[in-house]
Amino acid sequence: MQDRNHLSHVKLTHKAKVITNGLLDIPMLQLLDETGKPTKDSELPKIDQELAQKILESMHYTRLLDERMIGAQRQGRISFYLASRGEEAATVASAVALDANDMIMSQYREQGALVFRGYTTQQFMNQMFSNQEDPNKGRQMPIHYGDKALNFMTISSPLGTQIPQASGYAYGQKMAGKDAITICYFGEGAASEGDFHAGLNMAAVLNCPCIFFCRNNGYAISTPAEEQFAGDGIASRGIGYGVNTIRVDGNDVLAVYAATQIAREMALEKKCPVLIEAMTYRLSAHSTSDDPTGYRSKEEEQQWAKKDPITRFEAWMQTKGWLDEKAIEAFKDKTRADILNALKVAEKVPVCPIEDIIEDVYDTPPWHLQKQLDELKAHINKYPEHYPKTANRDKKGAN
Amino acid sequence: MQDRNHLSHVKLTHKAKVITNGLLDIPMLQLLDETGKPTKDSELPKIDQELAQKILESMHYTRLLDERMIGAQRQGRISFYLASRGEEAATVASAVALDANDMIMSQYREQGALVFRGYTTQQFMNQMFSNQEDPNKGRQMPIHYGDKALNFMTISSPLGTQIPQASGYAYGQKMAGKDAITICYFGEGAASEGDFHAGLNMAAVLNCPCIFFCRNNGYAISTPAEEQFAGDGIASRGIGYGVNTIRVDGNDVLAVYAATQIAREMALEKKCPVLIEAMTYRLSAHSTSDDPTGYRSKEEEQQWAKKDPITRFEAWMQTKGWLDEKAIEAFKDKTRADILNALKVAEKVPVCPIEDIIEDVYDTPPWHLQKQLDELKAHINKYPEHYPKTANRDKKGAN
Amino acid sequence: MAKMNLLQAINSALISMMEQNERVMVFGEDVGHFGGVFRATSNLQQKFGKARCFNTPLTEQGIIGFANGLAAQGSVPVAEIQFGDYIFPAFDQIVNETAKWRYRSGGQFSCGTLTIRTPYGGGIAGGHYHSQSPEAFFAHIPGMKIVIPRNPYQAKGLLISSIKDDNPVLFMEPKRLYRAAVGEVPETDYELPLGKADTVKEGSDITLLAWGAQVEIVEKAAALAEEQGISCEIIDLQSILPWDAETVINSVYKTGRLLINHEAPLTGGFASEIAATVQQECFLYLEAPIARVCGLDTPYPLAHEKEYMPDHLKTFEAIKRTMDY
Amino acid sequence: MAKMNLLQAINSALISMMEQNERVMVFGEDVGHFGGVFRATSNLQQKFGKARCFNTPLTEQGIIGFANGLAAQGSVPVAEIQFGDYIFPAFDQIVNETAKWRYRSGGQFSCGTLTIRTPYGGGIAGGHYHSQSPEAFFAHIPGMKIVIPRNPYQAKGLLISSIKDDNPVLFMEPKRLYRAAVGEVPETDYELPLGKADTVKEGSDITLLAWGAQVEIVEKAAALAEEQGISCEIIDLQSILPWDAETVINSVYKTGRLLINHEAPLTGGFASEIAATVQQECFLYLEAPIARVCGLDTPYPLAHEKEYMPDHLKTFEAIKRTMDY
Ligand SMILES: Cc1ncc(C[n+]2csc(CCOP(=O)(O)OP(=O)(O)O)c2C)c(N)n1
Ligand SMILES: Cc1ncc(C[n+]2csc(CCOP(=O)(O)OP(=O)(O)O)c2C)c(N)n1
Ligand SMILES: [Mg+2]
Ligand SMILES: [Mg+2]
Repeated sequence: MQDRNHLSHVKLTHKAKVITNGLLDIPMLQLLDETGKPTKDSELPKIDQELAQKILESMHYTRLLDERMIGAQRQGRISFYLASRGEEAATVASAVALDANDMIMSQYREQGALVFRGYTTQQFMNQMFSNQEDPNKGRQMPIHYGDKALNFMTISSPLGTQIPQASGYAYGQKMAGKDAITICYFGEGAASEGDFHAGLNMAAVLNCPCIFFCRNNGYAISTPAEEQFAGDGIASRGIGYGVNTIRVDGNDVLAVYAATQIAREMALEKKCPVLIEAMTYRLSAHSTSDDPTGYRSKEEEQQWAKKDPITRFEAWMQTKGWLDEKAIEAFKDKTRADILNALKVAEKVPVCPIEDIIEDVYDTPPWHLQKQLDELKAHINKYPEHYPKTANRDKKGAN
Repeated sequence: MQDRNHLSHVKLTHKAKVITNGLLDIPMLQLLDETGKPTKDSELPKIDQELAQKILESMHYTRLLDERMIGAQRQGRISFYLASRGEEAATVASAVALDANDMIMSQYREQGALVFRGYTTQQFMNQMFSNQEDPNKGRQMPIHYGDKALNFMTISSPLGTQIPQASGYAYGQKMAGKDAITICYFGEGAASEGDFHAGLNMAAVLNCPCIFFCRNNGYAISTPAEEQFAGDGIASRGIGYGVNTIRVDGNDVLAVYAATQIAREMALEKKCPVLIEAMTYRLSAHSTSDDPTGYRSKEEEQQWAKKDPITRFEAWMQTKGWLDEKAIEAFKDKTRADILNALKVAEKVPVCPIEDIIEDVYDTPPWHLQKQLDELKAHINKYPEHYPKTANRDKKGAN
Repeated sequence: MAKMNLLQAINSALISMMEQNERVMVFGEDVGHFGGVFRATSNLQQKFGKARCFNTPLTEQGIIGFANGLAAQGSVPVAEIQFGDYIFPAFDQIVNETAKWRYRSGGQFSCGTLTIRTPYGGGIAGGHYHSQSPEAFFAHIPGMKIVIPRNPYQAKGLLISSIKDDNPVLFMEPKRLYRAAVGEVPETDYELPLGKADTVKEGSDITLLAWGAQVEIVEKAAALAEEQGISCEIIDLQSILPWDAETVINSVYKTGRLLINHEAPLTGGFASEIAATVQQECFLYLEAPIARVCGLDTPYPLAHEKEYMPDHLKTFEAIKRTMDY
Repeated sequence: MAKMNLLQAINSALISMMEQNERVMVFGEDVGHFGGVFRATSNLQQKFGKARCFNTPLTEQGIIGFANGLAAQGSVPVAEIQFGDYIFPAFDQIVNETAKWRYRSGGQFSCGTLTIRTPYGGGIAGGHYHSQSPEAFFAHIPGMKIVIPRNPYQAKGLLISSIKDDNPVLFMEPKRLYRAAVGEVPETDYELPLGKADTVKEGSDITLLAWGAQVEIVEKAAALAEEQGISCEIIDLQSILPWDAETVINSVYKTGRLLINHEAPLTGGFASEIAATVQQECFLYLEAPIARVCGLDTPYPLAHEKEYMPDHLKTFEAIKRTMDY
């Protein structure tokens, strides 16, 4: 039996001194300053024009999608939307550093990562219109994407739950000998959940190759960060768990990319978790159900709008001679048109047929669900006009 | 509206550097070395002979109680016991620094604090025999003490639950303008629960005057600390929450006393939480249901037995000329006799009468509980020989 | 009297209680300055200060843990869980702590002053994470009280009673009625009794039992039935735990038939407890099996919400089946 | 065949599964080197290594969260919760995650490979934190399966089936039988079907239904009843969700009477679902109300454990009352 001593690493002191706040200053990695100039001595990650272009397009695409869908929600075409304006660098550039085999477990504001992975406009629309083409079968509110082919785990609303799950997923990847890691995104608000604590601690103890990527965007709905925690953000907690930690400027594409690359390499090679805290700001409302004028000033928003990640990255691309403004405008126009098109297609696709209501609760529907479906179908047949979405359809869903 | 900036305190860096383990070395306060000599330059807390004597007696009493009750459990007189051998300094000396009005919310291994507060031998016994004299009415397994008069919250088995509760209790004390704080004890194992995270973070954000006292005794049942966390113990987590933190040698009466005094003063004056991590070792089995030979070596136990907190404190008292060995022996003899006496008394006191079975579920029993009691009583009357503890008794409980 | 919607009635109850008793504190996610995502706590922080109405960090287990301690200390916490769907991280604090605190301490300590408020229920295109009706989970916890209002008048009176009651109360608010239900509400204080059902309408052929937002569904079904000459007695249970078995049983003695409607899935829903009790107590009076019109045994669907709902048509059909048995 | 107690049967099932499928992993508090506080996982770490059988930090929500992720990844986690009383911190991960994972992803992902093992039940002087029978809480969660064995033979066969089943299963072990129940168990693999009840004894006057450790209680009661000429049919439900209504209903068609016994509190216990369903399906066959012999609606008492228990005498009396109705 191994002799253990949980004291062996501890140094002694003989003066009572309370460790008060501020002991630890965790600096923030910034590679491009707010004007897009590389910061002094900074070593930029390797990136070619093509990749830079793809990153920029992904960010623009994300923002255009957000704008259009906020509009669609206002028009009553979809029930809900949640934008990521201001956080596009954090979500896109982190995804850039990943391998396609890495699993993404996101919170809900990481559409940028999904865009970069190649989720199509039509897929976005099918999900948001809960139609039968959505691979999640229209079962979730808009923005709860999920796609097995892209290794993007279906999003779940309860906050923080994906954090210990990511640890488990990563452990499974390690055990299966996969050359892949898991990245887990969450907000600084979700990091208050008990599941955060469990997930990070377990990942540290059980050596799970996982990146915990916190978007600290200053707010959880109306609750400002200072009412969420009193410590030095989320990064300082990493230290508590013995988890390798980096804090990064979340509005700096290159810094996010570099940090995530380092984290991925470390996670994969050392089979360990890495925590990244990306400092950013939620420029949009929390969601279409929210109105931020109730809890923050326009001035504050404007302060942050100046740090816009897209503008900053464009400025840098400009210095590299890589920015083709015309091409960007063309891309944006095409994207707008594509989105509108796909939207129009998606809103005409019917929802799943009624048989689907009992599917996927279990691998196969047990007797009681079958019975409930039979009763339901008989009822719908009796009152077809009251259930227009599902009445009088063949199994394929054609009305 | 206040303008907020969750970045304003953050310094910049331009070199990607992962903060890896070991950044933070939280030293351990020790005032007496293992032989009982004051460590170099150490400033001892004020303590007179009378108080020292009371502390020593409380520690001895605790250990004798533990020994006797382990015996009683082996004899089948009680169902369960849980000893604190080796941790008496941590639990007694921390209680010494408190005011009688401070609320104690303990885990279960803090009988030392209760002894110091003045819980009587008969009270201990009544609880452990679940008899009707127990103020908890015999409703809980042995060692789940609770006493309103002594401001000692009734113990609950689910681990970690008392941690956010302590934050709430302390907040209530502050709001009621009380000159009192709450101390919350827990093990390093319980600190893995999500409730720990919630409790410390909330206390920090909501400025709760509360001491979080972690007994890091190296084990959670069979699970060694290194399978519990990968960071620098529990203390390093305090930093993450922005909670003032002290690590202390839990086997050093004077260091625990000093640290808790400082913590109490800080909590009360600044209305803030303080985390104390007391490094100690569970010399006993986890409980009478446990056998540590299955997971640790005798050698390891012997290593730690050498750090015995009672021996160390006696050695220091000796140097002060305060140790009266004869008096101590007399105290121990008397204590043993008292315990045996009280035990014999307690085991003859009946359990609460059957009417009690529905009490305290609500403030007054609702109709359905009254009905269930009536049916139960009728049933017991029909088969009195099968329910000997409750049949044929008057309401007072006399058989 | 003033015209209020359900949210305003709740807000009015909270203001009354905070004015009357300085130990009353209101907290939860976003309840502070912002007034809660549904605005039930509007202006409370402005009126009573940040110490008595405050945002918490985003942790339901922490909110209830904190509230339990605060209640045990003698304060009067009114904790909000933002959605009923998110109450589960606090389940341990509720089952093992809130509900057992008084019992385990022999009555020395308790969480009796605690009230937990949470919106629940579907019909708002919320899918399975913004539509659940979790009352049955809590109905199996001795020590809890569970209260559900169906309109603004009840909401204010029952919430005041819940806060004053010396037992922990889970107060569940039918969120699809938050703004839809409007009615006259006294501006002054009043209490409605906990543990009592409300007979909404008398009738002789069948008893229809529901609570919260489903009461209006059974009312609609009853209207259809009445057209066919079926006389329905409608009972709003109001309190799920302890529940008013006496009123229900007496009604069934009279009508000989019972239908229970709830939105939560059928299996293990609270209708099962009512049916089990009533078949026991009214065995010789029942002229047909007790009918349960409930949600399906699936997560709450999004696209098929309308089909999933135990709506007035399903209820009407079940009434007819029960009459024709 | 070998003589095994219930713990050994579980251990044997785990060994078989770990041998057969290297993706099977066993973890929880103290399950590693020590083999668990009840020793159900003895020697697994020694046999299969620390990567496949390991201690976790002390966090039930973490254990199930981790297990959910591991299952979604395609591994086969068998997670232990040390006591059923401590499963509640994981309630959110179970209700909102485990059970809804497949559904919400349209079948793209699932936690189907997950099995959660936990000891439950009283009769061991454990008081309210070491005696609870929480099955009814989980029975209200579409997407879960719940299985409870009553003896070593069942335990091994049902556990193997649970691990192989492509749905998340909560496997509840009656801890007072861990060492008390001893029987012949095949050393090789075998499966027993999930969702099926086991008719322990045929009879004609009344159907007695129970599960887990309570089956032997109703057997004792049946023996007393038989002395008085009452012929009892005894059914062990085995699976709580989905439950085998058909077997129960067919039995009640025959006997015309039903008694359900469980240890959990009466209100909202799973007996209520069974009673509600059976009164519906067997209305014209029932000769007496369905009887429920259950725990009281209180926390599980310590000093009054004997009085609280739905024991053979209470069951016997209820049989007589049902016969005499
Ligand atoms: C368990 C749980 N509690 C509450 C909510 C309601 N809710 C949705 S988003 C949100 C705020 C999350 O803030 P943060 O984690 O910082 O992410 P951000 O929105 O800033 O990206 C809240 C409270 C939820 N979804 N889940
Ligand atoms: C929520 C919960 N999970 C599991 C248990 C079972 N259990 C009782 S004590 C214990 C170990 C606690 O270790 P620690 O917190 O380090 O305290 P120590 O026993 O070392 O004093 C465990 C797992 C419990 N009581 N509550
Ligand atoms: Mg945020
Ligand atoms: Mg410990």
